[in-house]
Amino acid sequence: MGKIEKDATSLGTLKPTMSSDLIVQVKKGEPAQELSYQEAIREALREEMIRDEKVFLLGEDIAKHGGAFGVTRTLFDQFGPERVRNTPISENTIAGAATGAALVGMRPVAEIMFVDFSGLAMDQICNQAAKLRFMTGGQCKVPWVLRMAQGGGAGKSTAAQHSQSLEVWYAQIPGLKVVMPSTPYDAKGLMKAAIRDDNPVIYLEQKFLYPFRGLVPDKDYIVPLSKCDIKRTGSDVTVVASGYMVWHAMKAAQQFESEGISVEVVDVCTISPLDEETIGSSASKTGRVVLVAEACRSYGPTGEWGMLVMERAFEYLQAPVVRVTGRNSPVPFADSIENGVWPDTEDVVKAIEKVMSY
Amino acid sequence: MGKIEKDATSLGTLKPTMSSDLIVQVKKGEPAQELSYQEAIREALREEMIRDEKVFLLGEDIAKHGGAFGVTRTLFDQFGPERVRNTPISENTIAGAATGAALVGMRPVAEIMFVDFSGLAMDQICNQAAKLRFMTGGQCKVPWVLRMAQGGGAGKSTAAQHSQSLEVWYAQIPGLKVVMPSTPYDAKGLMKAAIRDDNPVIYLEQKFLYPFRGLVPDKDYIVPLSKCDIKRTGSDVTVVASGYMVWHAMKAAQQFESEGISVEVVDVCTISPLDEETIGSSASKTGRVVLVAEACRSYGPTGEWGMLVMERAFEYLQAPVVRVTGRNSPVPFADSIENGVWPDTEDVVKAIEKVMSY
Amino acid sequence: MDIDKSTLLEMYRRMVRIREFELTATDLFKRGQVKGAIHTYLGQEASGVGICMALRKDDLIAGTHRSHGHNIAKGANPKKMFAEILGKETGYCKGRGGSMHIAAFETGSLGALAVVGAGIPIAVGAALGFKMQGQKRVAVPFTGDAGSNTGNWHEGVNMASSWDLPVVFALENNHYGVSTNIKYTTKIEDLSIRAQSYGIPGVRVDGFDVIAVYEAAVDAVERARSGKGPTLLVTESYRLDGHYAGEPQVYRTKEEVEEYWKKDPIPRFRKHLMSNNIASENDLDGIEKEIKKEMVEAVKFAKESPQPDPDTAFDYIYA
Amino acid sequence: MDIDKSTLLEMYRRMVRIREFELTATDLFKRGQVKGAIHTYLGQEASGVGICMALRKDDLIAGTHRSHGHNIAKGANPKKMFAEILGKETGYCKGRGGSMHIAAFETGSLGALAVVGAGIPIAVGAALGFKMQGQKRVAVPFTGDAGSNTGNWHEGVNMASSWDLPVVFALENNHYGVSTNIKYTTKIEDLSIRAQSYGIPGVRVDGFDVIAVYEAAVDAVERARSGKGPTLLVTESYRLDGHYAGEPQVYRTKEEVEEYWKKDPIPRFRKHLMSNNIASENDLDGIEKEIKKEMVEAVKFAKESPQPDPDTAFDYIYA
Ligand SMILES: Cc1ncc(C[n+]2csc(CCOP(=O)(O)OP(=O)(O)O)c2C)c(N)n1
Ligand SMILES: Cc1ncc(C[n+]2csc(CCOP(=O)(O)OP(=O)(O)O)c2C)c(N)n1
Ligand SMILES: [Mg+2]
Ligand SMILES: [Mg+2]
Repeated sequence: MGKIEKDATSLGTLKPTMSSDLIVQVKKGEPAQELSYQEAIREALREEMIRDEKVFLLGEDIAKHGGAFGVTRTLFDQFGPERVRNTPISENTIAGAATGAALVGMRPVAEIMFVDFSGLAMDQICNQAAKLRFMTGGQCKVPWVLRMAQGGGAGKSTAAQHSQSLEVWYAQIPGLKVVMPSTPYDAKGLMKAAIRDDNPVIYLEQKFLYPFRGLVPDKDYIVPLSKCDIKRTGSDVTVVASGYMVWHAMKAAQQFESEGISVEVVDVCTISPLDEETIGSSASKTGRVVLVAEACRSYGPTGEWGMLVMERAFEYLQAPVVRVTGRNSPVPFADSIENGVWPDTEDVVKAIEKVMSY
Repeated sequence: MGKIEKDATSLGTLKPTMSSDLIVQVKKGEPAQELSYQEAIREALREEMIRDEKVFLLGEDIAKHGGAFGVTRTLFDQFGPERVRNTPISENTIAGAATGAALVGMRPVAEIMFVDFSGLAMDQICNQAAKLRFMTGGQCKVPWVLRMAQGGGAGKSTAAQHSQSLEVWYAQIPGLKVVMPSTPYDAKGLMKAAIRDDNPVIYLEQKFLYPFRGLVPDKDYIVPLSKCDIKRTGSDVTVVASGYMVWHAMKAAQQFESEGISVEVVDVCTISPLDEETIGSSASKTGRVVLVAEACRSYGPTGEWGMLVMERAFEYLQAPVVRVTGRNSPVPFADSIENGVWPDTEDVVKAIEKVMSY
Repeated sequence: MDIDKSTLLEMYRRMVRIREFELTATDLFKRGQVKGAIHTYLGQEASGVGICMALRKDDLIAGTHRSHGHNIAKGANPKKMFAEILGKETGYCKGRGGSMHIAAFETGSLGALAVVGAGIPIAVGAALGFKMQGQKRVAVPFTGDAGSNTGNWHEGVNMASSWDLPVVFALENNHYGVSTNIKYTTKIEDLSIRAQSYGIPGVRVDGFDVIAVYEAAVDAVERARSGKGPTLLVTESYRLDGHYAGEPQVYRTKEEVEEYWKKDPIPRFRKHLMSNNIASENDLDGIEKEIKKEMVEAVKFAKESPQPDPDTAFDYIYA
Repeated sequence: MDIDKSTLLEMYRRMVRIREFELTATDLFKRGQVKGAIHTYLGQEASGVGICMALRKDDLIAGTHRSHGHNIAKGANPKKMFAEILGKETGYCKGRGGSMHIAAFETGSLGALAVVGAGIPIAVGAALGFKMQGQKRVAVPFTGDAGSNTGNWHEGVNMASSWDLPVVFALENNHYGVSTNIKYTTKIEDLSIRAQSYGIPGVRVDGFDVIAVYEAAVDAVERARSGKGPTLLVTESYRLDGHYAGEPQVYRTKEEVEEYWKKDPIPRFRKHLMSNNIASENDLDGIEKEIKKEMVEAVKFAKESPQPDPDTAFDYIYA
């Protein structure tokens, strides 16, 4: 099975839309290989399953079929049906069963195919898993990871029930950690950190990013949870973004280089708990801030980030913070109106121009 | 059955903790009667059920029992089992059945006892009801109201699974309207507007407010959806709040009167779609803003409100916006730690002092 | 049961229309002209047609991700369907929904819902609405075998049964949920047993046999319409294509699939019509030719139709 | 089944402990000393005790909003329970949970979950964990009659059965979900029929008869422990108190409740123990006295214990 086949998703073979040179996270000379985002997730799962026999996977069609996007492909052959478990279509029970197994010593990595379907599982995720440790006064812990594909993409239109970005549903709930990797490097490192973490971690995979490739170190490493990552340092303007939006931010940043405008890009790779410090200092340093998120505008993640800038960097602000977000709309099917539902590089460029010219 | 018994809730008889004089919404001489918040909801339901035979209620134990908080008490006797329907414990199906009935011409008012349980119904609410009109290209509409009790209160500790404020889950989803009345006047007027509206409306009842009393006009009236309501005009500082928090804001405002500080209180009685205009103008006018919400701080509603002030009033701001919110924690049971989990008047006072002294 | 000739021929017509629609759609898909996935109904034509032909136009069906067939069975127009799956303003949903969300209220299809099980509570609610308004209409939510493992399914059947609502729960056992054979996720083989949990009749029929399906559906619909409450109707057939067009099917053998092609409901029904002198080979060939022409025209219509105007992007979010 | 004397006496002790705990808690509640609601287990003691006595200490139960009885039946200490329902740092959950969330991992109670049905998936997952780790432990989620209408219940029983997990699904039919008699929300009277939907045994026993419950539970637990998969065990009893202490019960008659008091499982078991010469009146009086003393001490302990230190408000949110 060749590389390209591994990268095929259930909804067609995808091609990355940006150059991987935009983000380099491996030092020159460090032993590394190029992996796609989805391969990076897969390798993290594989390595953790080898390292710790308590780690296992459960979800719909993750076994032979490899999941809707092929992320778990080959793992069933390697680890067998006990540790790579197909479940019935029962999202709430998948999440709840992960909790139960975690309570008795396992370290489950559950999958809900699309974050959209997690509306069925919010009770087990947000009311049970997130709160069990607290409600029992620390008698237990719930070390699981819940993988969900989110956002637009998948190469093709998937319309209103397969395209949402819902990180805020989870970020609003104390007790959960929420991560959203933007690169193969982060995808692997955050997955390893998530699996080793003793809390329930919501791991949001970006459909747009599955085919994106990048260098990933050969060595065992983690990307710590709870930190933002500065993907590019700059001094004139801060762009705060997460997931696929980081790439638009990076591309926009690159375009401003020639104009002598230095853009810092802060990747909110852990959405919650939020690393307020990094966002606050960057904003204080540059005094100009753009926020980018794929989720719907109203009550989306940019609200929190913007308020945070207000709290931590108000006196340094030289312009009002500008945000670039998904449209306040269900995601439509037709191209003509799907185009424009999510931010693109040009939107970020315009926003940077706006804060620079204030 | 006397007034006091009507006001008893399933979790004990409640007493309001603030004077109803703080908010007066009925003009002198206008025919009106004093109702509690829960009576106001009930009378709205009653009047709408009389006005339109398509209006009916469904939910768990709403019939003879009158619901967990007695809101629907007496309606079963008046309208009978067809129009006041006890359901099985099936939250997702309650929401979905409301949608189906709405699609064929009924105007259901469904109840999910506590907003906390709506984690079980998010799919039908957010993926189906909210999107059906859009996904079908306008072939249908979904005119329902979903009542849910939210927040702390109920007179007593109800701990982590009966005390949350989750308006953001719904406010993030286009296609839904989300309202959160703070007074008996608004409770009645918003309920009537919600029932007559052709969209799915999430109607969040504040447990803390059930026993609060206030004047409600005798005449038929509605409070329009999609507007913030200025509960008190002022010129020095704007406090944006919703639900029970409005009362803390009003009390705090009153305390500043003697000091010659004029506080404007903007009640976000419709959380979504958000009336950006009213918040923006008030913030521009006063240049100082405090945001108050009972929900958890991170990724709660104050983020959106704060970002909005940033977008609409940045150049008028004389101090960074300050927010007062629920603690980032599941709600604990014991008094000693439950106290302090939600904002109180003193917290609002301190926040006002902070923005005034910047 | 005596079924009149025109009904039988209409059944055949709709089965062929579904078949041709799916083959044409697959062809378009493979040539990259359809965005998004399509989930075809190949092999299940007799199930949808047998059930929907037992319904009146004003009865309502609720669909799934795999509902091209349900819509056509209920009378939908292939033009507006192709327009929809190509994302055109002339589509049933004005291009907002696409293949997974085709609704056609004008023919009694309240929508294809792509979250498995989601149509059930909605259909139950519609039936409640019918009952409360004294309308003698029936609601039919379709679910797959795998869909019957969802919480929605249990809650919906229970609610409908406890209120004696006019619902026929159509459970189409095509033996797979994506890649997973139902035997791995459900311990029982005969899913109609589940009706007993709700005190309603459970009926299981050969889903390759349109007449058997139709007869069982007529009974169930009659029961519902007369106020006696819901029925669980299980049709046994097979998903002859992958989960979606182009899906590699690594989880089953070619032989298994070929075995099932032998049960193809269309030649079987064709034979029945001929051997019972209901129609001649010529008649049936005529129908097929007519449908093929319909498809060509429908695709042409769809292709020539405009996409939604970007200025209308915010339409239909709120009423 | 031959049950040894010490087991029988321990059953009696636990039943009386539950009864006294609930009466004491109700009394405290009525005097305004308990914050929050309490949902008592009066009338259902034989059900919880019969089931939990069939378990090993390292087997796990998952509770509901009504789980004082389940916890005590599984061996919980009334001191730590009273401390919990008074919101004290010495409570099982350090005052974070209260009456509706008592967990006692030390005795094999993974927690009372106040969202109806929520314990089911969790118990199923625990059983999966047992199986994967080769531990011969069993998980028992308790649900009420009304809880068996939730989607959670269907999904959980289905998953456990398809994986042959060591679960005993305890379904306690006390005939009410808050104010609603189960006959209004479920069409069938014998809920154990629902087992057939999952190809597992369904057993229905008199939930007022602790020995009948125990015997059925022993079989079900043995089946689970030996890898044969889950059982649905329905116990039929009655909720003798309101939904919560002080609840007005406008939906049922005093007569109905009084009729059921005649079936009170405690005097019945007492009579059985005496008439079979397993214990004398004196022995049993002794147990009751002992338990009453235990309650007085437990309440004293709870009252004298401190509330959580406000500085610890952020503890236990994250591990
Ligand atoms: C709640 C939910 N979970 C998962 C999916 C992904 N998914 C789409 S179709 C499908 C299988 C459905 O199988 P079945 O109900 O038998 O219907 P069929 O595809 O065979 O028609 C799955 C898992 C979904 N759409 N919704
Ligand atoms: C999902 C959910 N819906 C509603 C409630 C409110 N509620 C608490 S207990 C209860 C009735 C439960 O009845 P049953 O399952 O029979 O248990 P019992 O109270 O009789 O022990 C309800 C509706 C809840 N806690 N969770
Ligand atoms: Mg199937
Ligand atoms: Mg009960």
